[in-house]
This record gives sequence, structure tokens and C-alpha cells, in this order.
Amino acid sequence: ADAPVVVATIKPLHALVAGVMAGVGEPRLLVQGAASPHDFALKPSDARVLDRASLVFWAGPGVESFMPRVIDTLAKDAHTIALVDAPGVKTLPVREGGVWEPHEHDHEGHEGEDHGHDDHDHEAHADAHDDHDHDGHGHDGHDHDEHEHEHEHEHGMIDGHAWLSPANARAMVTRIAAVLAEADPAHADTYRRNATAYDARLDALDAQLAQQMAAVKDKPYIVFHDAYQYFESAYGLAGAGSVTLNPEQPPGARRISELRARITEGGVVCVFAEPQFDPRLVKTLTEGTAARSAVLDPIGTDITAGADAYPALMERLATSLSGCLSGAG
Amino acid sequence: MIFDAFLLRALAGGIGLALVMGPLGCFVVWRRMAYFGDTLAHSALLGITLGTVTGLGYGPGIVVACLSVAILLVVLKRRQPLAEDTLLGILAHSALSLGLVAMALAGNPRVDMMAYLFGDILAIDTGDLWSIWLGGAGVLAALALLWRRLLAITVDEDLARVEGVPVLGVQLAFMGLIALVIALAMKIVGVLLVTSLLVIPAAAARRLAATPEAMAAAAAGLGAISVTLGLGASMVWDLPSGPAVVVTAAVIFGVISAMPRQLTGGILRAARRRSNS
Amino acid sequence: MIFDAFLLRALAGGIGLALVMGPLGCFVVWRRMAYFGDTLAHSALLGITLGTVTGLGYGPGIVVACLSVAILLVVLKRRQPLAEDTLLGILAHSALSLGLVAMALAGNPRVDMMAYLFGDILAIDTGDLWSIWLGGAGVLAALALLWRRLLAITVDEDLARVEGVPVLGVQLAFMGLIALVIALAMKIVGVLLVTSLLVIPAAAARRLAATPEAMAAAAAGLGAISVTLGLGASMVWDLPSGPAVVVTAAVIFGVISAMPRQLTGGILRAARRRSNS
Amino acid sequence: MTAAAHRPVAAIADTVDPTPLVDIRGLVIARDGRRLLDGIDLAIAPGRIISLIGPNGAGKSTLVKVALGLIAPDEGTVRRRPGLRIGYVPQSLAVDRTLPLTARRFMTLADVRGRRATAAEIAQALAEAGAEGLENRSFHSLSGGEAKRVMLARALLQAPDLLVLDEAAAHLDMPGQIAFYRTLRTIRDRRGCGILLVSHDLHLVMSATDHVLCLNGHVCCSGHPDDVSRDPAFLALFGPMGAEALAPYHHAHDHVHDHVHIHGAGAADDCTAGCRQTGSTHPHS
Amino acid sequence: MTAAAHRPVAAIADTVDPTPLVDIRGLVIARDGRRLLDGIDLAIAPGRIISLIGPNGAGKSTLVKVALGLIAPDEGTVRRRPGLRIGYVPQSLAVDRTLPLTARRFMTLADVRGRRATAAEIAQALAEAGAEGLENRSFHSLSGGEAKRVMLARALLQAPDLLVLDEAAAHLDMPGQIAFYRTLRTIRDRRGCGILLVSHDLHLVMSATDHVLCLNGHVCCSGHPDDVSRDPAFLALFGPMGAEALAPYHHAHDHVHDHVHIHGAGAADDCTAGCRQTGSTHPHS
Ligand SMILES: Nc1ncnc2c1ncn2[C@@H]1O[C@H](COP(=O)(O)OP(=O)(O)OP(=O)(O)O)[C@@H](O)[C@H]1O
Ligand SMILES: Nc1ncnc2c1ncn2[C@@H]1O[C@H](COP(=O)(O)OP(=O)(O)OP(=O)(O)O)[C@@H](O)[C@H]1O
Ligand SMILES: [Mg+2]
Ligand SMILES: [Mg+2]
Ligand SMILES: [Zn+2]
Repeated sequence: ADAPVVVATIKPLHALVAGVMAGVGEPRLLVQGAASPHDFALKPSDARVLDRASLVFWAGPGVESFMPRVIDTLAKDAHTIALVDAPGVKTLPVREGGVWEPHEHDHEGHEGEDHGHDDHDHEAHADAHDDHDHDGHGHDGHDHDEHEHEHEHEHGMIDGHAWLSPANARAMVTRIAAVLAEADPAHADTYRRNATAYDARLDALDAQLAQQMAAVKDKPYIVFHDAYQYFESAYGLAGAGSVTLNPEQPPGARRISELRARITEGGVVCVFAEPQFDPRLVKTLTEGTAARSAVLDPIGTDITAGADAYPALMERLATSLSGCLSGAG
Repeated sequence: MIFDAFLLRALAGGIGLALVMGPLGCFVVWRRMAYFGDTLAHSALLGITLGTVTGLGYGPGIVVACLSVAILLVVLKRRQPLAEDTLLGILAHSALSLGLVAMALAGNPRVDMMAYLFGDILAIDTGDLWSIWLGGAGVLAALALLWRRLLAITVDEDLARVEGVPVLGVQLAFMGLIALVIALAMKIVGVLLVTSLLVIPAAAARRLAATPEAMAAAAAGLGAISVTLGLGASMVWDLPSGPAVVVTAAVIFGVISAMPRQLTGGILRAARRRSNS
Repeated sequence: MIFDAFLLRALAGGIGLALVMGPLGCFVVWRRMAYFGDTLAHSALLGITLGTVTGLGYGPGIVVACLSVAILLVVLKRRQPLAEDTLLGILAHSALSLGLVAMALAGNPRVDMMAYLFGDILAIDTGDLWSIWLGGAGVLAALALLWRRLLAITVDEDLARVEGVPVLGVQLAFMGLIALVIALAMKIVGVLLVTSLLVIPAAAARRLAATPEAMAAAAAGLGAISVTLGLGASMVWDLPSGPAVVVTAAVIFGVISAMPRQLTGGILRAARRRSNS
Repeated sequence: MTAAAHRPVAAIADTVDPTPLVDIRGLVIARDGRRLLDGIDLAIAPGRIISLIGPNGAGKSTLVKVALGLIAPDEGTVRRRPGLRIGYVPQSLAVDRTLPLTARRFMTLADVRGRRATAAEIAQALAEAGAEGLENRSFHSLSGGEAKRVMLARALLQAPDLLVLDEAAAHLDMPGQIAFYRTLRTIRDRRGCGILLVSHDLHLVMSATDHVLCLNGHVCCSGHPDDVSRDPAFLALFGPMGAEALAPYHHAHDHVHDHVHIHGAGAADDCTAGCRQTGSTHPHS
Repeated sequence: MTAAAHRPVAAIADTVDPTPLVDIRGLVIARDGRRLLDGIDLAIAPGRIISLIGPNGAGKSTLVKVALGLIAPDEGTVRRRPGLRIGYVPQSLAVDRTLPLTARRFMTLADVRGRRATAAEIAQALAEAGAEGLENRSFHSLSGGEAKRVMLARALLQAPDLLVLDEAAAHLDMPGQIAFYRTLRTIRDRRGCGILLVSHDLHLVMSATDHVLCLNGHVCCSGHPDDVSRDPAFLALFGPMGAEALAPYHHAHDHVHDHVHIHGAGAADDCTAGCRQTGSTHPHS
């Protein structure tokens, strides 16, 4: 049988899916080029891809804000999987205010544990969806999904950039393989084998990144939009704030002022811009301070799509971070 | 080319809207209110924020915000020596800014700004289709009821009032209809382009019509053609769909404007012959 | 509160712009061109795409696009029986749509839509300050040279022409100045709000002035006050800065509009006494 | 003081119908602390043509709008006969050029007691207003005089008890004006409706009018044209040249050769001031 | 045909200056395939007041704009005397109410040969136009007549060789019109400039004018008012009522009691048609 038509929204997720599907088929990538998933506009080709898909993998409403409305219309017939909800993915709540207290990151490991309570909830829910899916009520399951998210809003929303921790990526790979195996039983074995291989690769990547980041562990830095707390929490980095919380809203003067105070008083070493957004505000932040500036790319704009994109993206992130934070350029 | 379901839905929704916006747009052009629609569209963001914060939802929030701005305009017009375009400019941008500020104060609820600004005709679902066609039919029916009186007011307000037309009521009803249509259309073409579908087909229809009713029909037709060709172009060259529809409408306007007088005159005469026979 | 350099730069840039846009905005209000500025701002996206694709850069691209649209407006006005607001509405949205389509055709070059729409007054750097103040001074100097003739044309075109004023030249120069100022201001308040700084302070200044020159000065002053208070509000409540400035300007306009006649009359008389002594 | 200036208001209407169509008493309209109209009494009887004359800014258009019910009085009473039907011919219509409108379609816009006018009614009204054959012309292409006639036809559709015309003949050429006034008289004769009109052209107004109301914020003088033209208040307001302008009227109808020769007109301001001081010219005070 | 109708154009200017200020010959203006003006000859001499009269749509404003240089001729030649200074009083100014403008500031906007007018020049022009004391009034608050005077004062600032007024007195009240025409004659006498004016008021025009040009697409007739008012083309165009309107003029100046009584005016269209057929009334053909 042919492989199912599979779509992934952004490049890192696409890489995970491609890794699982290796030898069976190629997933399609939705958000291409320099576009940001935060302000993406559909073109007919995108609509057609979604329309024909039977499986759609996306991160969650915190990142691809265009997806919720698209899921009900274009991807109605598809089984859509928000990977933040995958079992084993440790989610973190969205951070408020844009300027984070330094000590927040001191006990990163434990906090991760603390969030375990939430996580279990998620896993339970996610499992419930699985059951529904088995019964062929994929769409209903999705409705539950949405309710769940609205519920979430009241307690503080979940940060959707969960793929930026290799541990989460591994959980996602497991989930991707399970979904694919169920949707395409003929290739189930291949998917599981690929998943295991990819998991090992991610494990190695994790170890390599941990070693690479150890040197810059406690150097505070500021990012353009709050996409990196999973990476930070995985490697104990000292993210000190972000220019915007929601890239769809222009920032106010007070946050910029507070961030500048943090840069000078908190010894922030680096401010990172992103290729999707105008870097001018980053210059505003660093000007007249000792902080350097560099570029971080949470979705890998310049990286060739494919199974190798995820490790490449993470390595590039690590290199940019450690390079700038350690002062090597 | 196989027609995808989403394309058919986009066509159905777009054409439905064009059929409503054509006749309504004629009044907008005749009454020199081109920027009234734009102002309402700008104030819709405020409505979205209000709707989100109060839990009323987008639609009611937009309609409430649009109606408030319309009423504010009427009040300011009586108090101010300022030209209408100046007042509209002030209201439009103040409302938009207030919407952004309110959003920040409400703790940045997740509003899909791009969809709001540029719409997403490709993401119309069956529910949207129902609301467009049912809402559109309602608006058209109301417009048909108001038609003669609205036209009389457009020609001369005092004259209509002396003849017993309830001017203020008709005007408010008309503004309400526009607010409703803009709330309906927002999803499809977005704030930035919503006025285009209102104004461009109506302006293009001017040279093809000898009566107000013919102009309204021509505007509806040209709007539907713009939607069809625009979506086609968007399919063929993979262009963003909303803007492609607007560019198509503008091209049609340009072609009709450039047509020699004999040709438009011929169309006019042919139309008249048919309506007389 | 310590004043950060970026805030001082934002203040300096914003005030610089307000001082230029006040007097220019008065003409926009007097000539009922409120939506001309808006149209130019909308067409700027086309300019940005052109500038990016051709490698000319944003600034020149914007100025070229704005001037082309201005010239197109003059041509269409001569050919069409349509009201000016209709034409402006058509041009604005066609240009914006064309910009979006061109962007898609150019393979989505990296244009930060949000920065384009809402500007980034907090990201003004010293280079921007130079261009705002030098460009602004140039525009003001040119405006001062044109002032009397432009005013004469505003009062009556034919009369000015009979008296020997080169009407077309002065008008084109004026449109060029507006295009320039919009290109300068785009960075700061973005497309959606650029016209506000042009129109709102000028409209607010109307009741405080008895001569055109006084109104221009008052508009500049009110604009500067709006920028200062707006940035202050953005600082205190962490609001998006561009919209905060516009809301402040609108509030000032509202307050002045609501002021009783005696009060504005008093201000007028005081100003007159000072200018006479 | 002539007898006309002292006639009570009700007497204007005495010949035809005891209840006036519109009865305005003690009208005051104030704007920005200024009294635009002060203590105006005006009764319009069926079958009579009343002209409002007066200098620029005298309040003629304002008074017309009060009679039409478009402006509410600040003081005084305005009584309209119950069920009164008014036909109104505004000074000018600025119909947007983008609105395609034939003369016939313009006519069918009229709200004739809540319904649309029938083709027969329209044809009759056009004929009566002297606008036959204009039905299919675009409203924008009509000359000033033709447009006025079509507007008059639309006003006639209401089968009006009262016809109101503001600046009835401004910008019309001379033959157009004359023909227009002739049409008005014919309509009055045929339908017996009352007509209220405003004009600056003393010469034509006087020749087609039953009653003249000379206005300048207050009523300076009023009465039959013959009487008004000899009233000192009228002479004060319009100067000797005003009386001179009426000369052909006297010629044509009375053959009273009492022309005042032109000495160069007195300045407008002085006359107005003179009029304002002549308190005794008020019909009631 | 009267002698006046056959006078060569140059003869109009013969008494004062041999070179006309503006010399228009064989002028054709066509729009949309229609000839708005056809074969017009007009020479304006210094020191003379020329009136354009004619029905609505006759092309009067168009001819004025050609003389001003605002419209280029489609055929024919328009020669203006080198260095000619023109003062122009437009029919009306629609100054936006948001533009705060005193009468004095309005005056200083005038471009007097590339520079701004001095205070002394302004004071003198205001006095000459009979607009003293209006300097500090807001332009928006001026009455129609006052605004006209201020516009005239601004036109005088140019120290014009030629003064052009379109619909000079429309919407002015009767005393205002009379005073305005008197002012025009005084200015002409004092400055010796040429004056070209358009008006519908035959009565007043004729009494203040040296030369009348009766227009209806082409020149129907032209010459001294006395001659024109007896010209068959004029009678055809304006009907007997037109001549009647001129009666007071004849009274005041000539005491020629040749009034035509009002029989009700002929329809405007017939007259126009009659005029168009009278080819022989062209001054040159
Ligand atoms: N809404 C208003 N507020 C203030 N003043 C007003 C208003 N309406 C009219 N006026 C003033 O009232 C006076 C009378 O106006 P109106 O239009 O009735 O005069 P009119 O006799 O018709 O003059 P005209 O002969 O010029 O038409 C004018 O001075 C005018 O400026
Ligand atoms: N640009 C144009 N295009 C087409 N027709 C025009 C144009 N300008 C004027 N006309 C027509 O030319 C004719 C003469 O116009 P003009 O304004 O010169 O008349 P006028 O004698 O001043 O009339 P009035 O007494 O009404 O002021 C009119 O029928 C008018 O509709
Ligand atoms: Mg009036
Ligand atoms: Mg004219
Ligand atoms: Zn993100």
C-alpha cells in the first residue's frame, strides 16, 4: 500500500516525521522559506496540501496560531496531532512579563519534575484521544483537544515550542511512530524501526548538546521571542528575558527599558535576533552595553528540510548560543 | 484540474459575499462613504478584543464596536467643522490603536493578527458558508426593503424628509447593514481588504449602468467575476487568495475605465433593449 | 525612572516627525486629503517589495511606489467621474494587494509584516534620527518655501493659477513632500498608523488657531505632546508604543473638541495678543 | 405706514379658506446666542402665492425650513394642518455623478404617501411642470432649468396642499425664470394649492405673487406687492433701486408710472440698519 | 440687422487703446465631440466694461476661462498683451471651514508678481473695493456680498490691466448688486483697466456696461447695450421679457419709453433655436 499523505507544519517537526517515515514516504512541509509560523498566511498550494493530508502533525496553538481555524476546515478529514500533547512531552507554561527572574532557572531540573503533575494530565488526555482515534472518532477527539486548550488558558497557557528539547523530541518521535503505525499498518514495522534509530540519534544529540552547553550554563542572555525555554530547561541555561511574548504584538516601552536594565545590571552577555523578524529592536537593546548580538533560529530557516534538519537545527542553536555566550563570536 | 472542496467553499463564500457587497457598495460609492467601511473595518480589532475579553465572541464584538464607531461619527459630525474624511481618518486609526492597546492591557490574548488583517478565504468552512449565505440573504432582503427610501435620502436628505421618509432610521439601518456585512466579510478578505470588495466592483459598474438597480446588479456580477478569476489566478500562480481577488477586481476596474465610450455605450444600449423588451 | 537612551531616541525621533507632520497635516486636512496619506502608506508595501527585489532598499522603493500612486491618482481623477474618496479607496487597496501578490511572486522575501504594519518607534537608531531630523528639516524648509503658494492653491486653484502660481508644480512638490515624510514615518508608527500623526494633531489644532500659521504651529506642538505623553504611557503601562501615541493624540483631540467655546476662545485671544505685541 | 403693513396675519388667508395650511406665530430661531429669526408670524393659505424676500442672511431659508418641519422652533408655535401634504423644490440638488439616474427614475423615488408613484401620475406631473419629453434623459445632463422643472414635477406628485420653493429661479436664465413663474401660477390656478417661495429677483417675484413677506431677521413689512413696494420699510431695506426694479411690474399690471430714478444705490448696510430701527413696520408688536 | 451686429471687432477698442488686452479670434472649444464654443471673436480693450450674457450652458464661463488662460483653445488664437496682469474674481470660493483665514490673510495670499502684497497695498485695495474694516473678520463669517468685495480687493492688488468677474453678483441681494456694479464703474474710471464680466441680470448688466456680448455657443449679437437690446437676435434669445427687463435701463439713461408689455415669455428652447438659425448675426462670417 502507499504511504499516507502526511503533513508537518514546521521544519523541526517535519524532520522528526521524515525520520520516522524514512524508506516509506516523504512528509510535506507547510511553513516554508522565511515565513514565521506566527504570522503565516495560506496560499492555495498550502490549502491543497492540507486538504489532501490524512495526517497533520503540528506543535500546538501557541506556535502555529493559524492552525486552529485551518484544522476545522481544510484538514477536517485528516487526523491532526498536536505534538505538545504527545505522551512524555514535558510542557512548560508560558512565561509572563518578558523579563524573567534569574533564580527561576536555578533549579531547572526540579521544576521540570514539578511540572510532572501537569504532564501526567496531558498524557492521560492524550491517551484518551488515542482511544477515540481507534474508534474512528478522530474529529471528536480533536474537539476535546480544543476544550482542553481553552481550559488551559485559565491556568496560564502552555508554551508550544516544546520540540526544542531533545527529550521532548524523543517523546514526539514515539508518538509519531505510533500514529503512523496505526494509520498505515502495512509499514508499521518500518516506522517502529525508524523511530528507534532516530531515538538513538536524538539521545546522542542530547548528550553532545549537554556537553557543549555546559560551558555557558550560567551566562544570561535575551532572546527575541520566548521560544527557547525548553532548550534552556534541558541544558540549564540562563535565559533572562524576551523582547516579545507574542510576536504578533508590538512590545511596549517598559519591557524594553526593563530588559536594558537587566542587560546592564544582570550581566546579560548576549541578545539574540531571529531571521523571521526585524532585528532592529535587538540593536536597541544591546546598544551602549557590553552585550553581544547574534541570531537564533528556532525553526531552521536555512536548513534543508529532511530527517537531518532537526539535529542540524539543534546543533546550530547550540553553536550560536555557545559561540556568542562564550565570546568566541 | 480537479476542484478541491476547499476551493469550492472559497468560491461559494466569496461569490455569496460579492453578491451582497455589490449593491451595498453602490450606496457606499454614491454616498461618498468609501472610507466609512474602512473605518468600520479598522475598528473591528477593538471589537475582536472586546469580544474575546467579555467572552461574547468575535462576531458580536465586531458588530458592537462597528455600531459604536458609526454612532460616534454621527455625533462628531454634528459638533465639528471638520470634513468627513478627516473625522473618518481620526476614528479609524484611533479605534485600531485602541484595539491594540486594549489587547496589550488584556494580557495579549491570542488573536490571529494575520487572519484578522488579511483574512483567509481558503479556510472557510461549511458553518461560515451558512452564515455568509443566510446573513447575506438577510442583508439583501433588508436592503431591498430600504432601497427606494435609501436612494431618496442619497439624492437629497431634506427632500426625502419632507416627503415623510424616516431619514435617521433608514441611515442607521444602512450603517447596521454595512457593519454586519463587514463582520461577515472580515474572515474572508480581512480588515485591510474588506473595503475593496465593497468599493471596487461598484466603481467599475458605473460605466455599465443607466439605472441605480442596473448598477447594483452589475456591481454584484463584477464582484462575483472578480472572486472567481481571482481565486483562479491564486490557484494557477499560487498567490495569496484575498489579495489576488482584490487585484483582479482592480484590473477589471482598470479595463472598464479604459474601454472606449462606444463600447460601454453599446453595453448600456444592449442592456436597455433587453430590459425594455 | 532612569531615562534610557532608546527612549530618548524614540522621543527625539517622534517629536522630530511630529514637528514636520503637524504643518504638513494641516494641508492634508484643509485639502481634504486625509485618505491620500493613507493610500500612500498602503502602497508602501509594494514599494518595500520592489525595493527588496530590485535591491534598491526600502526607502527608495517606498518613495518610488508612493510617487507612482500619486501620479496615477492625478491621471484617474481627470478620466473618471468617480469621487476622490472612491478613487483613493481603490488605489489604496489595489496597491496593498499588489504588494502582497508581488511578495508572494518574489518568493516571500523576508519582510517583517508586523514591523511594517505597526512600526518600531523603540528601535530608532542614531542613523534614523539623522535621517528624520535632516529629512524633516529639508521637508519643513521646502514647505516654508511653498507655503504661501500652496495656501493660495488650497483656497482656490483657478485663482492661484491666474495670479501666476505654477499649480501643477506646487502640487506635485507637495505630494512629493508627503511621500517623503511617509517614508520617514513608516519606520516609527507603521503603515496602519502613519496617517494618524498627520491628521489627528492638525484636526485638534483647528479650534486653537486663528491663522493658518498658528494652526500649523499648534498642530506641531500637539503632535509633539502626543508623542511625549504616548511614550510615557507606553513606559508606565507597557503598551505598544505606536498605538499608545495615536491613542494619546486621539484623546487630546477629544479633549479639545469637548472644551467649551469660551475656553478655546480665550486661548485664541491670548495667542493673538502675544503675536500682536 | 401703509395699510398693508398693519393687516392682521389671519387676513392674508381670508379670501379662500379659514384654516391656514401652515400657521407660524411668534417664531424665534436662535443659534450660537444669535437670533436668526425673531418674532415671525406667517400664515400660508391655500391658493395663494407668498414670496419671501430679503437681503442675504435675512433668514429666508431658515424660515422655509421651519415651515417644512425640518427645523424645530426655539420659541413660538408652528401649526401644520393635519394631513398636510408638502411638495418641496430645493435650491439645488448635488446628485453624485456616479449615481446613474434618469429623470423618470428620479421621479419614482418620490414617496407618495408611503408608495411609489404610478406611471400615469408621473406623466401627468411632468406635463404639468412643463417637463414632457425629459423622462429618459440622465438627471446629470439636464440644464439648470430642466432640472428645476423635473424637481417641480416630483413635488407635484405629492398632490401637495403646499408647494415650497427655495431660491426658485437662481441661476436660471431670464426666459427660463419667466417661464418658471408662469408655470407656478398655472399650477396654483389648477390645483388651488398654496405656494411659498424665496427669491432675490424682486422684479419677477412681484409680478407673480399674491403676498410678499419682506424679511430681515424680523418681518420688515408684508402685504400685497403694490403696497409693499411703497412701504417705507421696503424702501429702507432695498433702497430706491429696489422700487425701481419693480417698475416694470407696475407698468405691466397697474400702469402706474411712478418710477424712482437711479441715484446710485445706498449702501446695503445702512438700509438694513434703517429697517431694523423702524420698529413700527412689524405687523404685530 | 442693426449696425451694431455688423461692427468689426477691432472697433470695440477704438476709443481708448489700439492694442487689445486680450484678443480672441475664431475660438473653438470642443468637448466630447460637442462644440461648446464655436467661432468666437472677442477683443477686450483697456478702460471698457464688457458683459457676457446668454442662457445657461451658453459657454460664458468657458469663454471667461479661455480669456484667463485656464483653458487652451482647440482652434483659433488667443493673444494676451505681453505682461498682462489679470485680476480674477471667481463665482464663489469654497474655502474649507477647517482653514482659519482672516480677510487680511486671504489678501496676503495674493501673488503680486512673485512677492507678497504690502500692508499699504492691501489697505488701499480694500478701501477701493469698499471693504474697509473687514480685515480682521474670519473669511468664513463674511456675508456673500462682503466676501465678493474682499475678493475684488484681492484682484485689485494685482494692479490689473484686466479685471474678470464670473457671475459677478449671483446670490447677492439687490442693494448688494447695485453697490457692487457702482464699485466696478468707479474702479474702471480710476484705474482705466478693462473689465470682463458674466451675469444673468440683464437689467443691472446693461446699466453698467459699455459693450454686451450675447452668447449661445456662438456670438448671437454684440455691441452697445442700446443696440443689443433692439437686436432681433437678442429678442429671439431672451424673448420680449428680456427687452422688458432692460426697460429701467432705458428709463434711467435714455428715457426711451419703448416698453414691450409682458405677454408671457416665449419658451426658452424656441428662442435659442431661433437664434441659432439667424446666421447673419455673427459679427464676422
Ligand atoms: N445652523 C446654524 N448655525 C448658526 N448660524 C446659522 C445656522 N444656519 C443659518 N445660520 C445663519 O443664519 C442667517 C440666516 O441664514 P439663511 O440661510 O436663513 O439666510 P437667507 O435669508 O436664506 O440668505 P441667502 O439669501 O443668502 O440665502 C445667516 O447669517 C446664517 O449664517
Ligand atoms: N469639461 C467639460 N466637458 C464637457 N462638457 C463641458 C465641460 N465644461 C463645460 N461643459 C459644457 O459646456 C457648456 C457650457 O458650459 P459653461 O459653464 O461655459 O456655461 P455657462 O454659459 O457659464 O452657463 P451658466 O449660465 O449655467 O453658468 C455646458 O453645457 C457644460 O455642460
Ligand atoms: Mg437662502
Ligand atoms: Mg457659468
Ligand atoms: Zn515561536
